[in-house]
Amino acid sequence: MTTATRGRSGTAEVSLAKALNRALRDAMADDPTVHLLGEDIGALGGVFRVTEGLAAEFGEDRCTDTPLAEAGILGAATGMAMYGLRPVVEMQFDAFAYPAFEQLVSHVSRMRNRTRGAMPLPLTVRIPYGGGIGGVEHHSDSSETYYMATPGLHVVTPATVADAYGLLRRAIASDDPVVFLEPKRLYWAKEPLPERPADVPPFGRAVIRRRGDSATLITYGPSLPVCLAAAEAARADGWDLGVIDLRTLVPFDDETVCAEVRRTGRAVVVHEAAGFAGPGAEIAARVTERCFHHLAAPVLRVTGFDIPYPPPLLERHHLPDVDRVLDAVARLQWDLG
Amino acid sequence: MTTATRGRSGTAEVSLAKALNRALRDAMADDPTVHLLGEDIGALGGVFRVTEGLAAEFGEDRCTDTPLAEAGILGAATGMAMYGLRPVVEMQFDAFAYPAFEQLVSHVSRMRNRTRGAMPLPLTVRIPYGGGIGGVEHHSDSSETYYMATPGLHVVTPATVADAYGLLRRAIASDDPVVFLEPKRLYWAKEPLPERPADVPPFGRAVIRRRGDSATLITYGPSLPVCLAAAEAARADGWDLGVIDLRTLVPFDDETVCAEVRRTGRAVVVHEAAGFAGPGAEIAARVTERCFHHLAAPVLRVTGFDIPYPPPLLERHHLPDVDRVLDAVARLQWDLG
Amino acid sequence: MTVSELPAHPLSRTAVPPPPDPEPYRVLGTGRPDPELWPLLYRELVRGRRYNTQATALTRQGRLAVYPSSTGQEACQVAAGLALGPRDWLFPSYRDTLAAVVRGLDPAVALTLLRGDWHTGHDPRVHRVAPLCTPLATQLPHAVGLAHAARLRRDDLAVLALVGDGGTSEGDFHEALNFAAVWRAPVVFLVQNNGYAISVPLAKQTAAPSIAHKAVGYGMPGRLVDGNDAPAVHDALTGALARARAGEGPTLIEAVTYRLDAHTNADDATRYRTEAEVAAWRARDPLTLMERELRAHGLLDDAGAAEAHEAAERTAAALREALSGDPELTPDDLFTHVYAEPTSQLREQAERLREFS
Amino acid sequence: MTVSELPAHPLSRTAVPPPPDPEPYRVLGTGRPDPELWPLLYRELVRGRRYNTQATALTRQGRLAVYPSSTGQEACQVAAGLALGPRDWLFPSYRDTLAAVVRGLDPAVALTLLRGDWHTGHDPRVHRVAPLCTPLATQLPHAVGLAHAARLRRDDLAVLALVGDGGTSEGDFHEALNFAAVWRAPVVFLVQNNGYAISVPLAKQTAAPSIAHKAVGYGMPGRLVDGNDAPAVHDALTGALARARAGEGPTLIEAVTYRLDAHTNADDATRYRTEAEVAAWRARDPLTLMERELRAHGLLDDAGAAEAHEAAERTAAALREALSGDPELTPDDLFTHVYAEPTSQLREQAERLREFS
Ligand SMILES: Cc1ncc(C[n+]2csc(CCOP(=O)(O)OP(=O)(O)O)c2C)c(N)n1
Ligand SMILES: Cc1ncc(C[n+]2csc(CCOP(=O)(O)OP(=O)(O)O)c2C)c(N)n1
Ligand SMILES: [Mg+2]
Ligand SMILES: [Mg+2]
Repeated sequence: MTTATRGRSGTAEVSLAKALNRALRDAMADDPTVHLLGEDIGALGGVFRVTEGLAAEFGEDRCTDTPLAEAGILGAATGMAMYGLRPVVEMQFDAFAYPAFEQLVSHVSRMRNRTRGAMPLPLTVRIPYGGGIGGVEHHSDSSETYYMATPGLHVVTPATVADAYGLLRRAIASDDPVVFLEPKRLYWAKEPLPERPADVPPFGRAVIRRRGDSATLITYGPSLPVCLAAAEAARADGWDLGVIDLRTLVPFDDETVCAEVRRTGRAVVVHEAAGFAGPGAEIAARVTERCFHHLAAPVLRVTGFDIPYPPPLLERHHLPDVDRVLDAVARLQWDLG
Repeated sequence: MTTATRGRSGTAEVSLAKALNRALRDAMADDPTVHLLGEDIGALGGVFRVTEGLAAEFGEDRCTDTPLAEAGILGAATGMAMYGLRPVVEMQFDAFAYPAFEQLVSHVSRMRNRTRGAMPLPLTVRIPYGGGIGGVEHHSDSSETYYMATPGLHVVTPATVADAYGLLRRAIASDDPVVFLEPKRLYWAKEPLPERPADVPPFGRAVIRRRGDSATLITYGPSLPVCLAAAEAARADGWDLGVIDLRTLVPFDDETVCAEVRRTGRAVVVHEAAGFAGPGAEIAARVTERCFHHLAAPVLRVTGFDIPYPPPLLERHHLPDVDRVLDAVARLQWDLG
Repeated sequence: MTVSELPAHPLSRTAVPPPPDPEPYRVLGTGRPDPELWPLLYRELVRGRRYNTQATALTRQGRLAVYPSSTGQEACQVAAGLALGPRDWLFPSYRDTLAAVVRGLDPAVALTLLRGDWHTGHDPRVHRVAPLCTPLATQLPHAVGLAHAARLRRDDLAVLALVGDGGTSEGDFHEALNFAAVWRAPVVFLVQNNGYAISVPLAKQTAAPSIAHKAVGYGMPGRLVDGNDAPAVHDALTGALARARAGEGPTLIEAVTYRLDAHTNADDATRYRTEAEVAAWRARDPLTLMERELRAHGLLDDAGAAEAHEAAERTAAALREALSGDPELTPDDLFTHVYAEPTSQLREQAERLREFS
Repeated sequence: MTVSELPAHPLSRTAVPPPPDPEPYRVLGTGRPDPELWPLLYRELVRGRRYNTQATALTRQGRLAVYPSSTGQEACQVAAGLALGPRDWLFPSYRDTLAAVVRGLDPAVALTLLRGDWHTGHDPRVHRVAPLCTPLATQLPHAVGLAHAARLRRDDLAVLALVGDGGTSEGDFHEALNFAAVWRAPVVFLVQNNGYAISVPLAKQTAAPSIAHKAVGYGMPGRLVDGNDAPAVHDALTGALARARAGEGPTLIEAVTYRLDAHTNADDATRYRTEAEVAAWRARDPLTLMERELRAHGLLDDAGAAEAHEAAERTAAALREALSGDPELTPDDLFTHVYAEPTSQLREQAERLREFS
C-alpha cells in the first residue's frame, strides 16, 4: 500500500468493492463457518473482484466456484445454513438472481418462521444492483422492490465505503437472511477506511448524511451521491436540503425519517428502481401516514421510469439526476409554505 | 341447466370458476391460436376445475398437461407466442408461479420492448391467488406486488363473475402479456351471467361498486366482498362509504380513483397482500400526490401483515376483515372533517 | 462408435466411462430373507398403512385440513425411514409424513402442517428431519447443501432426499443432482415413481427410458428398484447411503410404485385413471407382498400378524386422541418468528392486532 | 443386470431402450470431402474470424460496449448458421452473434445490443433469429415452445438452440430438454462446450462423462462432435435438423471446442487458464484445420485463400463504417414499446421527461 493512498492512523483510501472484499475476509478469518458460494468467485475473484484473493487465502472449500445455477446455489446455501454454516452467496448481477427467486421467497425468507424459530437461517445474498455502468440488458436492474415485498428478509444497501464494510459484517453476523444489495456504480468510489473499522449501527438505522431545513431527500445506495449533489446545487436556489441515507430498507427506520420530515415538512424520495409500486411508494405512503399534518406538500418521488431498464445509450435519461431531483424539490409547493 | 339457476333472458347463476371456464371455452372457439398449458388442466380440469371439459372439446394439443416445471411452461408458452399463438398458462397456486419468475421478468415482460415492438407477446398467465381457503403454506400467497413492480406486464384481477368472464376474454385478446390473478376464495361465489356476456371496459378502468360520500374504500379481487360488507356495516355508524374495485392494477385508473377521493377527502386501501411495499403503498402514494389538498386525513391501509402467510388456523387474524376496515375508517380523523 | 470408444481429446478429463449400471429390478421372492429386518419392515408397513387410513379418516372429520396419503407406497416410506442412521438426515416431500414417522417423529406432530396448525411441528435439528416440503423438488438443493456442509465438517453422515416422479421435471431437481455430483456430496435421491403427478401420467412427464437413467447425465449411479418390495428398497437405500458416507458421492434411486389412494382426500382420481389399473396395483400391494413372503419363509404366523395389527391400532388410537383437541395458537404467534427480533414494523402490527383480539 | 435386461413391470411403457449412441467423435481428416460445402465453410470461417477480431477492436475504440468473442469457436458458429434452412429458426445465446450473421443477419445490426443501442436490432420474425439472449439457458424453453408451435401448425421447420457448457447447469436447460423430448418438438440443442463458464472449468460444472450423456435422461439422442471440425459440426447439425423436421424429435449435440479469446474484452483470462493450454488449442484452430484439409484435397489454392481473406476484409470494413457513427435513439423510445399502447402512467412520464430534454 503506498503512502499516497494512506491517511493518518492507518486509514487508507479504498474502493467500495475493496471494502466489501475486506469485510468478507475479516468475517472469514473471524468465523470458520462463513463460506462463500457463487459463480467465478474463486480464481477470478468475481467479475467485480469483490472476492479477490479469498479462495487463495481460505481454500476452495471456503470460497467455492459453483456450477452455473442460481437456484442451486441459493438452495445449496440454504442447506448449508440449515447445518449451521453461515453462507454468503454472490449473484453475479441483479437480473441473474431471478432464477433463485423461488428459493428466496419460498424457503430462505420463511425457514425460521416455518419452523417456529427452531431453524434460523443466517445467510447473506450479495447482489450487485442498479445501473449507470453501461451494462447491456439484464445487467442493470434495480430489484430491491421484490425483496422489500418479501417478509422475512432483511434488505440492506450501503452507499459509502464505511457502510459497505460495516453493513456487510453485520449481514454476515445476522441470524436472519439478508439480501445485501451492492450499488454497482459505486464499486469504484474511494473513501478512507481504517484498518479496523468501527461497528456500524444495527440494521434499521438510517443516517442523516446532510442536515437541511427546507426539505428532506430520502434515498439509499446508488442515489446517495445524486442527492448530495442536488443538495449542494440547491443552495444556489436558496434551498437547504437534508439528505437521509436509509441504509436498510427492511427494517425501515421510521423514527429518523419521520423526525426529519416533520421538521422540514417536505420530502422527496429518490431511487433508480421503477417508481410504480417501487420502494418510494412505501416510503411516501408511510411517511404520509405518520407525518400527515406536518406536510406542506405531498411526498414526491424521483425514480426510474416504469419501463424495462433501457439500453446503455439511453440510461442517463432513465436514472434520477440532479436536474430531476431539483425539479421535484421545486414542485414542493413553496408558495404554500 | 335447471330453470332454478337460470334467470330471465338466458342469464344463469354461475360460479366465478365457471365463468372463467366459459371465457376460456369461448376464446378457444373464437380463436384457434388460443392454447392452454399447465399442470393437471387436461383430464382433471385443473385443481379448481377452471379448464374442465376443454381438453375433451378442443383436444390435448389445445389444452395440454405439461411436465411439472413452471419455468418450462412459461418459457415454452413464450416460444409459442413468439410463433404467433396465444398461450394461456395456468399456474396451479400463487407460490408455484415463483419458479417461473425469471422467465416472467426477464423475458415475458420485456419481449416487446427488447425487440422494439417487432415481437409482441400475447400471453396470459392465470394465477389463483390469496388466502381464505384454509390452504397450507405456499397455497395462499398474494403475489400481486411482484407483478405490479415488473414493467411490461398488465396485472388484472376480477372480483365478480361478470368481470371474471370479461376480463379474461380481454386478457386473452390482449397483444401484451397479462398476469391474470384469480381470487381463490371467490371461485365458488355465484352470480348471474348472461349466455353472451357484454364486453367489459378495456384494462385500466376501475369501477365504483358502491357510491358513498363519507370516505372511499379502494380495493380489488378477494377483498371486494369485505369492503362491501364493511360499507354496509358502516351505515350503522353513520358513514356512507364508497367502494372502488380497481379491476386492473396495471394499468392503474388514476382518473376514477382520484375523482372519488377528491370528492370524499378520505380513503382506505384494502388488500390481502403484505402492507410493506405492497399494492396499497403505491395506491396511497399516488392518490396523495394527486389529491393532497383534498385529503382530510392520510390514506390508510388495511392489509395482510408483513409476515409469511400464516397457517390456516391463524389466517382469519391476518386477513383484512370488516372490523379492521371499520377501525381504519374510524381513524380517518373525522373530528377534523 | 459409442462414447467409450472415442479417441482422447485435449479437453477430455478421463476416459469416458460407460453409463452406470442400474440396480437389478428386484421383485420380492428373488432375494435372501433377513430374519431381523423383514419382520420389522412388515410391522412398520402395517402400522404405516393404518397411519394412512387413520389420517385420511381424520380429514373427513375435519381434524386435518388435507392429507396426501402414501397408501400403496408404504414400502418406500418405511424403507426410507428405517434405512437412515441416527446421524443421517431426511428431506421429505409433502407426501412423506409416514417416512418421517418411521424415522422417529411423533405421529401427531408429523401432521402439524396438515392440521392447519403451525407450518412445521418439530425441530428439524433434533430429529434430523427437514420440514415437509410443499413446493416440489425445492428441498433437494437443501439436502445437497446440508450434505455438503456435513462433509466439509467431516461429520460422518448421509442425507436422504425424497421426491416424486413429477418433481423430477423441475429445474431444482436438475440443479440439485448436478451440485451433488460435482461436490460428491453424501446424499441419496429417492424418486418414488408412482406413475402420476396428481393427474398427469409419467408418459407426459418424461420420455426417458426410466427415471434412473437421469443419473447418467450427472455422472452418478442410477438404480431402479421395485418400490413395492420393501426389502429391495431398503437394500438399495442402505447401499447408497453407505456409499455416500464412504465419500463415494450421490446416488439416484428410482422406486417404481403406485399411489392406491387419490392424490389427496380432496382429489377425484377417477377422472384420470381406471379401476382396472388400480386393481392391478392393488394385487401388488406392498403389504400383501411382504406378508406372503414372510409367511413363505416361516418368519410370520397369525399371532405375529395380529400383533402387528394391534400395534398399528394403538398408533391410530393415539393419533385420534392427539388430534381430538384444537391446537394452541395465538395471533401473537404470527409475529414472533419472522425474524430473530421483531422489527419495529412488526411490533406495531402485533400491537394493532392485539386491539382486535 | 443392465437396464435393458430388466423384466417388464406393470408400469413400464415399452421395453427399455439402451442409452443413445453418441455421434463418432470425428476429427478433420477422417471424413469424405464435400467440394460444395467445404470451401463455403472455409470462406465463412475466415470471414467469421475477421468479424470477431474486428468487433473486439471496436470495443477498444469505444464503438462497442462489450464483445463476447467466439474466436476459436467459429466452426460451431459457421456450421450453425449454414445448417439452417430458410424456414428454420435460430436461438442464439449472447456469444453467438457470428452464428446470426452467418445465418443472414446484417453484421452491424447483429451488434446492436453490444453497441449500447437498442436491445435487439433485427425483427426476429423476418430473420427467424431470436434476440441474442443474455440470461443463460433461458432461451432454450422458448426454442422448444416455438418448435412445438410450428409442429402444431404442421409447418415444416426445425429450430436450433445454442447454449454453452455452463448454461447446461441451469434448471431451464433441464426443463427445456424435458419438454422437447416429451413433446417430440423439432428442436436441436447445440452445446458449445468450450471448457469454461467465464473462469469456471468444466470439471466444476459437471461430473458427467460428457455433456452429450445428458441426453440419456431425457430420452433423446446425444451426439458428441469435434467442435473445431466445421464439416463434422455441420454434418451433425444437418442430420439432427433433418431428424427434427421428419418428426423424430429433438437431439442434443455437444461440440467440444475452445474460446481462444478472453470471455469478453473486459475479462482477464490469465487469471484462470495457462498459456500452455491456450497454445494447445491454438494448434487446433478450426481455421487452420479446415485450410489444411482443403489444401490436402486440392480444394483450395493460394488464390482461393486470398479471395476469402479479401471478402473478410470487406465485411470488416463495412462493419467499421457502419459503426462509425452514433445510433439514433431518442428518450421517447424509452416509452414506446413497453406495451402496445402506452399506459396513462407512461404517457405522463414521457411528457415529464420531455420537459428535461
Ligand atoms: C413447484 C410446485 N408446483 C406445483 C405444485 C402443486 N402440486 C402438488 S403435488 C403435485 C404433483 C406431484 O407429483 P409427484 O412429484 O409425482 O409426487 P406425488 O404427488 O406423486 O407423490 C403438484 C403439481 C407444487 N406443490 N409445487
Ligand atoms: C442466468 C445467468 N447467470 C449468470 C450469467 C452471467 N454470465 C454470463 S456468461 C457466463 C458464463 C457462461 O458460460 P457458458 O455457458 O459456458 O458459455 P460461454 O461463455 O463459454 O460461451 C456467466 C456466468 C448470465 N448471463 N445468466
Ligand atoms: Mg408421482
Ligand atoms: Mg463455456
